[in-house]
Amino acid sequence: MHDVNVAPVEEPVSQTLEEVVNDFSVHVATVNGSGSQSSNLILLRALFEMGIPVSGKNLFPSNIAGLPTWYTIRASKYGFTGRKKETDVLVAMNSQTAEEDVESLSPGRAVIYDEPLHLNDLRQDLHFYPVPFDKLVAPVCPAPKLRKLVRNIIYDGVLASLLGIEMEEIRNAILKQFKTKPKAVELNWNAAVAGYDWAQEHLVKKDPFRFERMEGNKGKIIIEGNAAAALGAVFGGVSVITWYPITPSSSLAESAQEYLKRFRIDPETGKATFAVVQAEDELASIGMAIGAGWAGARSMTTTAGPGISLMSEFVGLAHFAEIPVVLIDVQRMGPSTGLPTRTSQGDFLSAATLSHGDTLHPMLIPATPEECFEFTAKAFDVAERIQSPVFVMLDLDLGMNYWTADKFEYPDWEMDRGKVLSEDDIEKLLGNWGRYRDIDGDGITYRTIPGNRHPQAAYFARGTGHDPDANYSEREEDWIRNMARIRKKMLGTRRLLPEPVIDDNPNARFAFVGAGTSNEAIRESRSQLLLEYGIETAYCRVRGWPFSHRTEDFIARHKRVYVVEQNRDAQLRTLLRRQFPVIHDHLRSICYFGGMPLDARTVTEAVVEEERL
Amino acid sequence: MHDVNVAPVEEPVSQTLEEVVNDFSVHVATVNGSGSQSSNLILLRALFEMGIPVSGKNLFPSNIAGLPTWYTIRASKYGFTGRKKETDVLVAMNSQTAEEDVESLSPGRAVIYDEPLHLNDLRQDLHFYPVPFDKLVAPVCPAPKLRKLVRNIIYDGVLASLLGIEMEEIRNAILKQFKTKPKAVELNWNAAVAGYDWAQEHLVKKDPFRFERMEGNKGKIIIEGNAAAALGAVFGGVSVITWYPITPSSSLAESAQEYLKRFRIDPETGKATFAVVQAEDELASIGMAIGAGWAGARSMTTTAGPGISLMSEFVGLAHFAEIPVVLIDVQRMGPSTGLPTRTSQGDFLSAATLSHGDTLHPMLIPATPEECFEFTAKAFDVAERIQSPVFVMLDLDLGMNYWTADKFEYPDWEMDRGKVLSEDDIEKLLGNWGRYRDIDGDGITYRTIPGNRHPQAAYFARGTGHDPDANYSEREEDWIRNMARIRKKMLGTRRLLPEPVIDDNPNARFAFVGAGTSNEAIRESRSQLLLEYGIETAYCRVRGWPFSHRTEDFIARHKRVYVVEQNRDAQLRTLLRRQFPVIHDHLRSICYFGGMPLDARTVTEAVVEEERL
Amino acid sequence: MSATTTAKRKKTGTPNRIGLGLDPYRGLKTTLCAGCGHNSISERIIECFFEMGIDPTQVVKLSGIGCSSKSPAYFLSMSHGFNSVHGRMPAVATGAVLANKQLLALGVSGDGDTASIGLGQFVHMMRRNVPIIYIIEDNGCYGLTKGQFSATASRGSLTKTGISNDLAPIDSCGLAVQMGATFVARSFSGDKKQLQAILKAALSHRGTAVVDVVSPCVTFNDHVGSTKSYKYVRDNKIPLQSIGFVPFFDEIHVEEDFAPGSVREVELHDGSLLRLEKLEEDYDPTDRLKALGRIEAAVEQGQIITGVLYVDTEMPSFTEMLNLDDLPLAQIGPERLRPPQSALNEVMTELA
Amino acid sequence: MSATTTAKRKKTGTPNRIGLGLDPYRGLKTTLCAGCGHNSISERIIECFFEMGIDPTQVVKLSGIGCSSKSPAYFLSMSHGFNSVHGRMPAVATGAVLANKQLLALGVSGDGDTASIGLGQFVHMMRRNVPIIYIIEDNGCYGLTKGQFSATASRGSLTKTGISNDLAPIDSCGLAVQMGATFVARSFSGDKKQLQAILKAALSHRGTAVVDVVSPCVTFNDHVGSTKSYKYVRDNKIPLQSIGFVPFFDEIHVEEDFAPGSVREVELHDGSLLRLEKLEEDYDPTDRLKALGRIEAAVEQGQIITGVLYVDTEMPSFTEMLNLDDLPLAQIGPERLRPPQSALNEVMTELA
Ligand SMILES: Cc1ncc(C[n+]2csc(CCOP(=O)(O)OP(=O)(O)O)c2C)c(N)n1
Ligand SMILES: Cc1ncc(C[n+]2csc(CCOP(=O)(O)OP(=O)(O)O)c2C)c(N)n1
Ligand code: SF4
Ligand code: SF4
Ligand SMILES: [Mg+2]
Ligand SMILES: [Mg+2]
Repeated sequence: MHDVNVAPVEEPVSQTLEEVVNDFSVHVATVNGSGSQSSNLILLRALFEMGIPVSGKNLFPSNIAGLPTWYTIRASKYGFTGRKKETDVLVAMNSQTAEEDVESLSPGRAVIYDEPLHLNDLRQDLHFYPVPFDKLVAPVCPAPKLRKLVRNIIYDGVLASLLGIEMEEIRNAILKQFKTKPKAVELNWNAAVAGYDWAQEHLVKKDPFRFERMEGNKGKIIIEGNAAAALGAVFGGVSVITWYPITPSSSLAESAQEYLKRFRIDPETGKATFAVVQAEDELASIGMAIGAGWAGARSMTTTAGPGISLMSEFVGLAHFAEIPVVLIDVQRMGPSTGLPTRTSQGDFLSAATLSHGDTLHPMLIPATPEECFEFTAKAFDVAERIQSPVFVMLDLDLGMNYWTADKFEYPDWEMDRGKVLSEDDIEKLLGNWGRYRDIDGDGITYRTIPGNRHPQAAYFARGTGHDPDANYSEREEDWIRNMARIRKKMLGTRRLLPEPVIDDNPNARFAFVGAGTSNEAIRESRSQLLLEYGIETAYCRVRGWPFSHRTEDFIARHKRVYVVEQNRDAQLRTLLRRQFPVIHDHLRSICYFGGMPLDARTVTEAVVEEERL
Repeated sequence: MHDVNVAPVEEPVSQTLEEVVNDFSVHVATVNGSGSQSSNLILLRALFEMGIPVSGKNLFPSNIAGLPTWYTIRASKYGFTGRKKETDVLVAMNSQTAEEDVESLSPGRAVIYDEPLHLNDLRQDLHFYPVPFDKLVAPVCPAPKLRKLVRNIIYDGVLASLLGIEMEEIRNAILKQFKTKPKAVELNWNAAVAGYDWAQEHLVKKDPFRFERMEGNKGKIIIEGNAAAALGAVFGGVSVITWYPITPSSSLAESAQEYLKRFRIDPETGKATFAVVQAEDELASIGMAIGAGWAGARSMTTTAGPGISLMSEFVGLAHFAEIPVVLIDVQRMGPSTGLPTRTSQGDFLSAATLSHGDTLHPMLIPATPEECFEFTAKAFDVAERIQSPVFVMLDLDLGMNYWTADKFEYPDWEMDRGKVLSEDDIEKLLGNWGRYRDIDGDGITYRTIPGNRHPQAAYFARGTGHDPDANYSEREEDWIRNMARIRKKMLGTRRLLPEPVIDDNPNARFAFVGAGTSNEAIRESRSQLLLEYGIETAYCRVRGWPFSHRTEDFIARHKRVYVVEQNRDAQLRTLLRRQFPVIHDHLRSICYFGGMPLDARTVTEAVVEEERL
Repeated sequence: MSATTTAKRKKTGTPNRIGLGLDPYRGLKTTLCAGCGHNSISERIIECFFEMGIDPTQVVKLSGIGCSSKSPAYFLSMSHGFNSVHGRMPAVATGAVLANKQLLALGVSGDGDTASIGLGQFVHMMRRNVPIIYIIEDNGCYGLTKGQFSATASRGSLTKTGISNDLAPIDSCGLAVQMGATFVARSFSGDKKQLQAILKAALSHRGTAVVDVVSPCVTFNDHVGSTKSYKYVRDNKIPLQSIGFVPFFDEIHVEEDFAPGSVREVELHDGSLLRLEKLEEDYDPTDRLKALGRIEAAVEQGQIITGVLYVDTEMPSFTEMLNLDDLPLAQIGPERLRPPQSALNEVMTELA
Repeated sequence: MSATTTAKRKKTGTPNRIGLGLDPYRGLKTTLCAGCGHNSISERIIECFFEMGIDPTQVVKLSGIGCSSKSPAYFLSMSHGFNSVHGRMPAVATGAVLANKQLLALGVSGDGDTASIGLGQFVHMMRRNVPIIYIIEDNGCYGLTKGQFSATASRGSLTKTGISNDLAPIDSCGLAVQMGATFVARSFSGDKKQLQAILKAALSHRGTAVVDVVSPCVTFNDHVGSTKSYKYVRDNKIPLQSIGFVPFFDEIHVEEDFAPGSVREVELHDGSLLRLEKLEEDYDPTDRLKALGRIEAAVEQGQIITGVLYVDTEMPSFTEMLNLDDLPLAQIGPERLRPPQSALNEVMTELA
């Protein structure tokens, strides 16, 4: 059997008492709406400032307040910041899940918990630290309504004491978080100190987990992928953004709007070089983006699975009428409404050939914030170059979680506005222009932008059959010629897309192919395979579809290639097989579709089973 | 190169003067809206009644009146009633296209034309028959407004005289066509006779084409695929049809409504056992059909490509919430609005995995009116059995053109209403029921219908994650278990779908795979290959997706298998390769995407080139 | 204004007309925010269906997507439910009543669900007079996606992130009256007495009964007309703003004796004011033009008019127009669904 | 009623204000049916844009799908055109004017396109006051798909196939006034003088100008109110019915002096009657409530009220609300679209 569907696998129990420094996970269980996001971010930022490679993942329900939520922080001195499946340090603040959370731990782990929950009775093989949050919160927070919130900052202090997080950095993080609100800074700082002091006095360190300053974050930033993509749009020169709210993509549009307001409004006149429109639904948002792209704007829309489905008809129009538009799909778990707050890579297939009839839409697939920034900016160039919809495929894990990243490089390339004819250009062509005439032989034709004042500039865009001059045509030859040209154009697109990142290895026993956020898990799994099994592997991370020939060559070089992806039906492998049928039998599949950010252990276990290691 | 895209190829010129009996094509060029459809149908029916296997294809523009339109009749004593690419007898009534129509003929062909067009000057190598239609029409049609129409009946008479069509059958056909309108019968009959008499007197037969009574249509009917599918729905027990007008599917819903009115209204009370609703758009029509399916009706909707795209989100809901609904896609040429009146098989890929996330939707693919009838009726059984959307994939050629067919067999099977629990059933289960619990291990669970009076009957249908009891759940295990079960269910579906029709042949040099309306062309092409090249072939016509294992075995047996289909991107082959990667290299591709009904010569030429025959 | 504490779950007392206690009318525990107006509406539905002795097995509860659309899980546990897709519940509900015209369809939607993405379906449902009670839980924002504007947001209001709304709100009731709904009412989630009365009236209506219920979102929306006060109040009452923090509020209720014909100001959680005007007792809701006029006039005065605004009892419902069999379509057996052999023969003969 | 012959193409005469002849205002030869009201509307657009001296290169003409939506190919050949998807042209038009606020957007739609599938987009476009002249070529049916009912079909009318419509029509003008359109007018395709005047007025409006033009479909529709007469007339005038036969008709025109304040009956090709009521000259179109009332009253009297029904010149258009740069967004160069290196540095520092 070549296909493995990965169910969660338990890591082997480790009872070690040796110190574990800068290489463990902290898992905070709270109640949604209790404001724990602030305290978790403060934690994350403090660790970041201590120079420890770190990531934070929010495992939240589709709910506003009341349901259980978790935040999991992964620190790794080796720089593996994918999710760690195992929890090492649990902070149990939520009575609804506390028992289950504790039960799921491996022996030797640490539990900080709210004293009244009495979790220490549950197991003997863990290190328990009860904390009387209610008692601690009252003196530092006079307003009862806010205590629910302030309790959470207290655990930051407790963790600082227990794990060796520098209080100085906690303070800096609080300052950063509440910069404009001195009252809030004070309240939170007092709470953190209360937690810290109390823990120093009352808790005896028993567990092996400890943080220590290192130098891992020189020149780095912390950012969510959505904000990175938003910046990419802003620095990519977007001029029209249309969107409809949907998790997990809303924050992309919202932060783009904020950055645009900041950098793209003339401070003197107050006038904007952009428009951001919240549409009435996804049919309208894609329709507006297409209208704007047709009329010469750099336009984009952002959405998630249900929106992609609704946009299907319109995307076919843009493809066929050859209108540039960028679509960002921040993938969440489908089908249907599915799990709106869980991550997935389940839209590859639908995006690639969205809409009825023969269609192809290029995809750019970033795996890091840097790539979110760069690829989003580039997507506009690709879209305007090929005059077609272009997808940027993020996912919830990448988009909504905080990642450390290198500072983004200012885009040094010139914007490519594609084959656009000015009044003068038309004049020079002496009437020898047709909107859909393939003059250059690359399938890409020249367009004019409405408003062009040349009397011959106008053409008629349509979703119906047309001849090279954009006249309505039902002629068989016109149709075939046009469709063949469009295919040629689309296949040529691969040269414009980011090349795969290949880590080849002559000693590789087998290879991995992955895309997007599977990257962290694959990287770490390769290290696990090497350290634990002595097995070397190769790795090709694809970053664009249609795939590059380099990907084909890579697969051809390796007899067993595991395609790792986060969906049920091996969608990435399906696309690989479709494009490279000849090497189809090299491709195996590791599919995880549980909605959590993929972790390395899951990949390793699956490979170990397949390879019978 | 394995992929061949077929552009129209000219047939070798044949200058024969030998008689050609019952094996040629008649091509009528008229103006849209001139009512020529009636005269063409009369022609078709007369030939049918003469016992000659015959088909008629309407090549019409997306227009109501004024643009050129063609009607092409294929008669074949061998029973090959696919389109013949070559025109043998041209009736040139349309001045806009007459010259081009004449230019495209091979030598030796016959042209009946409207005298003032003076077409006989154009070429020397054709047989021309000028007819003074205006002069002939005036005496038989006093109302000038109607003369445009009546002219067309005159060519029926002329053709009867020239080609040996029996006037008696012309009369019968007129009677059938205008049964309730004696005035119309008289007018038309007089016109036909006028044409016949004039031709008898003035035209000298020079061409070799002739019709002759035979016995080819015993027990046969003439019908469009849409009407056949409509009857299938009626006799399949449909109770709710929702639709939105779109070519080429509208006539399916409209004739279903007519048949339902006739057979499913109580003559005494006037009350109906069905509802047909013209929705405000496709989002609404699929939504209504889903609501009806959920609440226990046998529901269906019918549409074409643009509608399929719009239905995408809703189809994902029905798939995931597991609601039976039948979708009929009468495929037309896409992408986008494309060529609304041209045929295609371009929606296979979009239908098969419509909507975001991991989805699968079974398809039934009829090739004949008999199968339109049977498969549509069966589709309800499949949908209710697997509680999921099921697609019936027609196309414009099948749906809107007239085909000869065997009389339909009354459905002798019992309706399968699937796993539905009554009040009693629930009682017996002693609370041991959950909407999504897989009791039988086939992935198909038991459902209750709203209105069930048992206090435990209710469940909550939703597009979000749920546990086996239909409670909202975001748990990883629940999600994985549910999705794995749904896949199991869907893959099991293939056993419920029509098996492929296989014509195996131990001497086959290579094989064909096809589906739907490619059938006629493939059948005839096999005969051409045998007669003209002495080559034997095998053939497997798939009729359902996911494909049967028999299809896999067939492909495995043949090293070179040409997958013939009517789209650009080899969609059927893509699905075959996806399901059977191991034999992917057996599969080659012949894709025609010009929008005409596929003809045999196009297939043969493509194969001949590929095989270097 | 008077805010009482959250309506407590009543103890199951004496059974109702059809012998059921309150329990089958309840649902799961709500997962909406404390103080959300939607919860009050759920309570009213529970009470009203219980008191009217509706058979819950003959009810279907349908919704789109949103906080409001989640609420059918929190009442009528013995009724089949369908949480469908965003904005397109009207079509699903239409299909359901076609399949079984005996079902009592209860639709619950949000203002985003109805007036933004779902506007087309909403209008066409009304035009068909589909038999359904269609409740809009109207908070002027998208609660579930964190507070963006819906099409009923008042002009000039601000989101939490400081974006202001330049567009005029759609008045769902005005639209409903114009587009052919045959029962149109508006109420406030906190007005127990009136909302109950309206729901009961809607229960006895045969066609589409649109009930627009102003239902404040305590977490995201500075409600109708509150533009000026919002920031001020927020900044002063809550000393810090923290990502993802949802303060706990009690549900708002107005006094039981808020009299017909009077205007009442209700203070919302953020300190903004809502001006409710209750229709006078002798208001004639059968005059379509007057109803329209009255609604528009209220808008101009910055008031929210409540009560039963319009009723037309003459117009047949959609299932009546279709002249359906007495038996629900879903319950008709194969023998009547499949015409006899003779019918097929008849057609075959015609086509031969 | 008076039907004159089809308006002949005028010869290119003296050039207009901007020095252009009539030719650039013309389009391709129509492929609509002879006698189709849509053709008359195209003629009026040609004349009006010529006479007003509009620069056709600065016009974009947009449409959905339908016979009506085809018509932009038949006028203004020097303008960019976009024949988009069914019912969703408003979004495309909105995007286009965002990209270039200097463009004059002319939208042409059908009643099916606007009131059936496109209703939601139509409403939201009006709510935003998107600057566009939005013409509805209203024939109460789906011409292009062969005569099924649209949502503006009058109750009780029949299709060619004998199906009757049980639903009340949507009055697009009433809806428009209610949903915030700032210019709402109705005319008849055959009323040259009035339609021209209305189009000219619409040209000087800044926001959404909805112009609903009753435009009979000669091939499929037994028009508004014609229920009784249709079958009778058809059966008597045309002795036979043949699949796909479209008889030739002349376009209908009413006399030029059809006076304001009067009612005129127009006989359609099938013999049915249309009752047009022209607004009196002193009608005040700035009163929203009165406009609504007047529209509703006409409906009740079975009349179609024509003229400029409502105008609001105060409301800023959507592109004004967004406070866009003086240069159209589409024309802003890379140097202003991409913020400087310093901006990125700033953000990076914050995030570090
Ligand atoms: C097609 C689609 N688009 C977007 C969303 C995201 N979404 C979920 S709920 C919602 C808005 C709900 O607002 P409303 O109907 O007013 O309900 P409320 O939460 O305010 O009660 C949106 C936009 C979705 N689920 N589906
Ligand atoms: C998504 C989609 N559904 C259906 C159709 C088929 N269709 C084409 S035109 C039309 C109706 C047009 O009616 P209307 O807008 O009134 O224009 P008219 O032809 O009457 O001028 C329909 C349903 C389509 N093109 N696209
Ligand atoms: S976010 Fe608003 S609408 Fe949603 S549950 Fe909370 S208060 Fe109610
Ligand atoms: S079918 Fe009707 S709407 Fe279409 S072109 Fe003909 S007359 Fe006009
Ligand atoms: Mg809301
Ligand atoms: Mg129309």
